[in-house]
Amino acid sequence: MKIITFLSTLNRRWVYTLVWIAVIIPLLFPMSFKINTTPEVQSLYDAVENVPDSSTVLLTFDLWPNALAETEPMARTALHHLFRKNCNVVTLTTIPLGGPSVAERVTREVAALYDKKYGVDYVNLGYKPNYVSVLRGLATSIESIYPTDNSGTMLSQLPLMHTVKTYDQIAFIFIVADNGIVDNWVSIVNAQFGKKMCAAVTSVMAPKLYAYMGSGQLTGILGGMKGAAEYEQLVHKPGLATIGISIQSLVHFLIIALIGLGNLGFFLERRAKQKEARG
Amino acid sequence: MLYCFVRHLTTRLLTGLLTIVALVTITPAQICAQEAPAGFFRTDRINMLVAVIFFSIVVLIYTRWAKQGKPLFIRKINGLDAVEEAVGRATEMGKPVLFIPGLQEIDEIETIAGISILGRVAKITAQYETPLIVPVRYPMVLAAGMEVVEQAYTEAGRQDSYNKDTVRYVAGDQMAFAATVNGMMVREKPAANIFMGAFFAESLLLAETGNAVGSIQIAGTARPEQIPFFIAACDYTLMGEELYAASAYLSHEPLLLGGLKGQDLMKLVIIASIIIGIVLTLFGVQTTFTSWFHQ
Amino acid sequence: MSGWELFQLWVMAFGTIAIFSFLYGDNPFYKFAEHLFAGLTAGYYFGLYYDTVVVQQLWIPIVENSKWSLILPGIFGVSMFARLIPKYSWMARIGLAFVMGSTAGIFLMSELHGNVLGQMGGAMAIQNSGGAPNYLLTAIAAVGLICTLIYFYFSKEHTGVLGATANVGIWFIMISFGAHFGYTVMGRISLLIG
Amino acid sequence: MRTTLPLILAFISGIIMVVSFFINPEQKVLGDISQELLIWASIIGGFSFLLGAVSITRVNWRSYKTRRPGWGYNLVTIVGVFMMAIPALWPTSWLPESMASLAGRNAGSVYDWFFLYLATPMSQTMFAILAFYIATAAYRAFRARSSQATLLLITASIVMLWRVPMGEALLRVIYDGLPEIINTYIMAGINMSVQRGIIIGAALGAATFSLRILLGIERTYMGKG
Repeated sequence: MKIITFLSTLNRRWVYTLVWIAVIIPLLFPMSFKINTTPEVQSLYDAVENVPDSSTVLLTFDLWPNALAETEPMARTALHHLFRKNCNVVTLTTIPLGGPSVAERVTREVAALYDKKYGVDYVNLGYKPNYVSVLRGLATSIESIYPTDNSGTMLSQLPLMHTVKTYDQIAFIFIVADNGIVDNWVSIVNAQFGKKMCAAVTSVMAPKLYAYMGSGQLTGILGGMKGAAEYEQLVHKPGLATIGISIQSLVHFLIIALIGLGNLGFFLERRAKQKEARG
Repeated sequence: MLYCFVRHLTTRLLTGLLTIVALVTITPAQICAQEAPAGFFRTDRINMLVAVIFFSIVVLIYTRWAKQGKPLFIRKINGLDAVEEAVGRATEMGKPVLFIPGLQEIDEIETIAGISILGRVAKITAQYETPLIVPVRYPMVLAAGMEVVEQAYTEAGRQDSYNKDTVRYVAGDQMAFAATVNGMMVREKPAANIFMGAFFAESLLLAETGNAVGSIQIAGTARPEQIPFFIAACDYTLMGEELYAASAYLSHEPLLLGGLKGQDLMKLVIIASIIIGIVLTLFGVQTTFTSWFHQ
Repeated sequence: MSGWELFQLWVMAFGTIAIFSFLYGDNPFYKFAEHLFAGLTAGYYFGLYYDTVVVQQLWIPIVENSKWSLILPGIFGVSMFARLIPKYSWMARIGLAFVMGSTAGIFLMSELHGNVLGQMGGAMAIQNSGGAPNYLLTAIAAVGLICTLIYFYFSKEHTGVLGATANVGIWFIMISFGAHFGYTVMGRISLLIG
Repeated sequence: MRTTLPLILAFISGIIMVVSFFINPEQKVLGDISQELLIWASIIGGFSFLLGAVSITRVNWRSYKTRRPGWGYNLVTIVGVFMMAIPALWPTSWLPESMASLAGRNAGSVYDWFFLYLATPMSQTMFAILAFYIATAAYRAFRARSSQATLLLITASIVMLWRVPMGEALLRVIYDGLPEIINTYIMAGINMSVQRGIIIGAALGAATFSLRILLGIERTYMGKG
């Protein structure tokens, strides 16, 4: 009986402290395990590798500020991968809060490492409302939907945009997102205009994309921090995700233990009640 | 038993399948497999034309039948008996029932479904005179909720026992809403919590406190990322489309009913086409039929 | 660490601790941060929509490329503000009609074409894993899809054959939701670590 | 007139989109009309969001004016709004050359600074809290109540182990090919097929909803009156 009372009266504050401990221990004593690559991440890497060098790629920052811990490492690694292949990068976002500012900051930081010039090697188109108009409108003419870039310069003054007019001049679409926008990219842009695309998404959004992977509408998926860590390994740019994933291991074990413990208490209580009912 | 299943299928399905198979045979394969040809009309998208016309006809016919009051059968969603049972338990214990119609604005489909289920629950609580609490997050949802509850109480002939602040506006912000409702749960100790509508990350907070208070919890939401939490934390969960089916079953609102029945027939046509398609592909027969579905 | 960077660190720490304090109970410190955040978001939207729509999508094309036809959507856009005055709120409907109509037109096509037909095409193909066709996987994929669709079929009582398939469907659905549950938990923890 | 005109406009703009799906892109006439309609929808959509920001400010201003309980917090919200909006809309020409970069929305502006150092950490922490709720819920709420919930919790535990390097190493100890089996048969097999069923179901629902808006049967978006 004593176990049941202990199990059922454990105060929630205790659980919080357990979580803090499980996060801080790996920070102090980092343990690293081999991160092997799942097929979805490998086919994403291969798809980006097959993009012809110095062609133009559309990189989307469809992300809110709250999930940057998972999405920013993916965007950073993608930029490293694309700039290393000397690709021109056009970035845009369909999310009003955070999308434009993150796209501006992250792209400029990584572009500086490869001394890429704004307007020639990369352009940030920023945000325009009503994502359906953006996704469908870029097929006919980018300039009509985006008269200027994110900072207000006319597209005619940006050399890169002289050649890139519609999806036809874009070789590949790399979507980084933390919400359901990937469904629209697939069902509008991939289905109607046949653009090859892949998606790097938060862990919450990943399981759904296996269906698009299975039907060949997506050429690759990065799922949450684990997917980002695998991609960082493949691009040989270990960053935030590789560190984060090792910390995560301990907390996962804690959660599984808590579920087990909770259910143990539940079964003991139920058995005790059944005994009383019979007794 | 198998016979009635087949009979049920043939009466409606045959028409749908016949139209598809007939069209498949007349459109020779080469038209479908072409690149976007020059001409005015994109002949490579004929399959979509057929699909859209067929889909529109099916949905519109069912919506009209529903409007004419034709008896359209929808199976009872077993989550709904759990709702009636829970309200009954609340009456025995003389404790209130807590109902949350989701956390989104009134123009979301899930909130509309939540409100129609609220109407049903309010009718039962009216009959048994069980106290009912309905915290909401937006003014428009408050107005719709009050309308539905008042109507339920009048229909149950309990106009006098309806009190104005059954439906109450709690807070605009997501976390503040969850915190206030948790406070209510701990104070009022409801015997049954019913969450029907769109929920987000704070669903966990509500279900966990409800668990601690020891109330029966029934949830229904269409968002796939929240369903697993509700399944693990609540006694009964309506999953995805079951939420809409439950609201159509309860409200018999022609729009909802027609749409649901139309989608059901489409599901049968889709299942049949997939079975035909797989059989053809397995035997390596690349016919016009399978090429229809490849972009 | 210059004074300015220290100040920046302090501002970030303030935001983080204020919100974390909610764990140990609702308190005025949290309420302050919560309301400040609501204000900042609304302010962010002001700056963003004024700049990206009014300036970049209307003012510049009209002034630079003299695209006078854009004055019409501008008028419909401003008419949206009629919603603030109950008496004239109907005027906002015209602008709304364009948005809802065009979006509905596009979705009607993209949902049927991209999602329904696209997924049906995928369901008919032989699934392969590790490069080679995997017939077991194809069987699982087909059975899983058909049972899931049957589970969400409402026009007939789930008895007999239909009941059996729906039952198989619920087991497939539980495994899929279990996987989804594991991914969601992982996602939430990553946000804590990030 | 108040309800029929919008319905006709919604029908026309919807039909233009539907027809342009079937018409060859080279066709100039219809192509331009549908493109123009998309631009209109984007601009009008932008104004409706601007309206959202205005109404938040108005609601807070009214509760501050009428000194409703907690009016101090409403004042904080109003201050927050103007803290962000004024620097963003401030024309750079009104500032001396050295401080020009402070205005506007780009990197280095006051607007961007407040977003980066105040709004982002707060929003990230709001979601980080959820990790704690999952931990307490894992312990107190997630019960194997029914055989279905049991299957869900078992699969969840396996997947949580598989998705972490330490866990994956543990699974390999049990059986070397286990992680690959989990990925192929659970994720790309069972999960993929169920997600496909849900996508088809949801797509049919969305298509029905769009059809109703197009034909004017669905009018809730127009509100009362």
